[in-house]
Amino acid sequence: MTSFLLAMTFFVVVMVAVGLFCVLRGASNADRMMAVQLFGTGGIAALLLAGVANGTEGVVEVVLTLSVLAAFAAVAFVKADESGAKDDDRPEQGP
Amino acid sequence: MRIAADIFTIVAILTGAFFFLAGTVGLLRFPDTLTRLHALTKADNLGLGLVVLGLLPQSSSVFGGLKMILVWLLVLLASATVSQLIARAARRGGPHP
Amino acid sequence: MNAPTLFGLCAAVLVGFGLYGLIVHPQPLRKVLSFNLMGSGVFLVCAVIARRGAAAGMGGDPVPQALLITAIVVAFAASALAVALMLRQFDETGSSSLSNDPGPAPAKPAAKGEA
Amino acid sequence: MSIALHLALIALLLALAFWTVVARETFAAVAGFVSYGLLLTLAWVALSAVDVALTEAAIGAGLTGALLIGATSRLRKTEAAARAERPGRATRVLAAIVATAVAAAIAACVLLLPDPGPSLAPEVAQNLASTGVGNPITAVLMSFRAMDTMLEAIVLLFGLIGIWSLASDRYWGGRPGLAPVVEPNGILAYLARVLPPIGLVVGIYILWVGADYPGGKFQGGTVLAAMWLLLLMSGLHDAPAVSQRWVRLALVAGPAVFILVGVLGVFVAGAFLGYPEGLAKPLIIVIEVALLPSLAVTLTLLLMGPPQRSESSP
Repeated sequence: MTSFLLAMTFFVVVMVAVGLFCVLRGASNADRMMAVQLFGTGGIAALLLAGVANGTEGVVEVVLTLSVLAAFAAVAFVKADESGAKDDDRPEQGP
Repeated sequence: MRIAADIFTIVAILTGAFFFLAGTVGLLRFPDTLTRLHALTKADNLGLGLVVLGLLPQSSSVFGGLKMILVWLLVLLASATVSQLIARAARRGGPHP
Repeated sequence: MNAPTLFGLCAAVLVGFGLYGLIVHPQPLRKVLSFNLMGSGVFLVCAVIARRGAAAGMGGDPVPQALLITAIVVAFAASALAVALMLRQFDETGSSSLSNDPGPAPAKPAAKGEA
Repeated sequence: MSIALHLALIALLLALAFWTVVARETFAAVAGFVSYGLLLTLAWVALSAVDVALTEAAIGAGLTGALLIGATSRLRKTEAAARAERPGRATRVLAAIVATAVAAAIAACVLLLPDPGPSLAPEVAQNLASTGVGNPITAVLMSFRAMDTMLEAIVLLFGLIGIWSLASDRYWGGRPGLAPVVEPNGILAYLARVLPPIGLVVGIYILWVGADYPGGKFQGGTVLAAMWLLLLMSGLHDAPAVSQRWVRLALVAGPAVFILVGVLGVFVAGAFLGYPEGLAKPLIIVIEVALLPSLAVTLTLLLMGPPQRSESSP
């Protein structure tokens, strides 16, 4: 069972890696933000698989933290993007 | 009983891995940002759900299993929100040139 | 060659990448990124040393691991300070250049005005 | 099988680091770097440093990403000008030589590390019982090397003072960040209503579980900070003015309790930060519980930057 789970971890990591370079090279910043999201889901799956395979205690806590914060970077991106758009509308913004 | 649980694990995780594969193929093949977003946030979440389902019989405690299910629910919530937010940003014509 | 050694060699290359980026990139934000890369390389060396000290039923020597936790949090605080400094400079001058060279620098506030 | 997984991780780490350094656009580099931070979490687990992985997951995946993405977006207009400043070929070649030399030196050091490696693990294991906690890392952080942890909490506070001191005079004491804009039915407001209660529970759980398993106040505090930041970013809640008394109190309370317990140790146990026999665990819990809200507020305000609006601004 352990080697099966490790093999699956390897597979998921490879899938994430392939997807990652596809979106990082993508055309827009929205594409690139997807890279981060991809890592959220795929990384969580890989961590869970590896954690159960090796019987490492505490991996579930790591994954729990990751999942609570999964949306955080993307929210920051969207907010920054909105305020950036506003900056464009009025270049003479105050400090 | 042990063997049945192991077979369940293997089947569920293999199916999950297939959805990860599908998600990646989608990222590689789909033509624009919105369709790629669709591939990413749908297929990978199903993949993660199946992986969690498969790992449940291997979990050492009930509480550990519950935490894994919570993880999946949180990722679903995050993905659903993020896909909307990113899609809106993409529709605005991409944040920055 | 075992896993800790491989990660140690990876860490050495990461420090190299970070150092190169730190020297080559003119933008301060890119320098912060590169510096963080360098830092993570150093952290990785530290984790490798901890892993090699696995004993007494622990997966690694807990002392360097505890130091790593401290290091990661402090590195974040340092990055936050660096980012605040560069945003303040941008608010003040409309530029994020670190150059003392009077050549390209005066052109930037004007560029901001017409944007 | 395990070695193939490690090799894949290493290859991906190197590829992402390379991308971060060579990417043309800053945002592409930042996106690469945030993914790199998430990948590091896997690397820490591979090196059996689960506590470190937890910290990286909280700080690297959450706060650092938000900080860098926000900054990139603000500094976007300077990008074209900065590209013109790119150094010439000679400098780049020289930089590559220097970087290669440093990397080679570190690689040599790694290969020459003594075998078996020196370790304090047996000492920690021997004295673990005297601290009353089961997680050796928490024991190191809160007992054997408690001084480092105390100074760290104070360094964070100094970092925040440094950031606040960048405020312009007229906004001193005001609120950090932009004025909140709420879209009450937007998806962001929805997330900011649903997630923080869950995050609050998870953050406190991670603090609590840290006594015996991977976890602790830094990781828990970061999760709490991220939840508050989510509320601030969604506009449902406005950032407090930095001159408000409760903000100041919240910032200082944790380090103050830590110092107080330390001074108490001088009288009771004969050393600064010495814990009297049998009271180690309760005192560690008191310090950790006091530090949690302080760290959460400090980390949040570190990310919000210097005050940018007057206190009365909406």
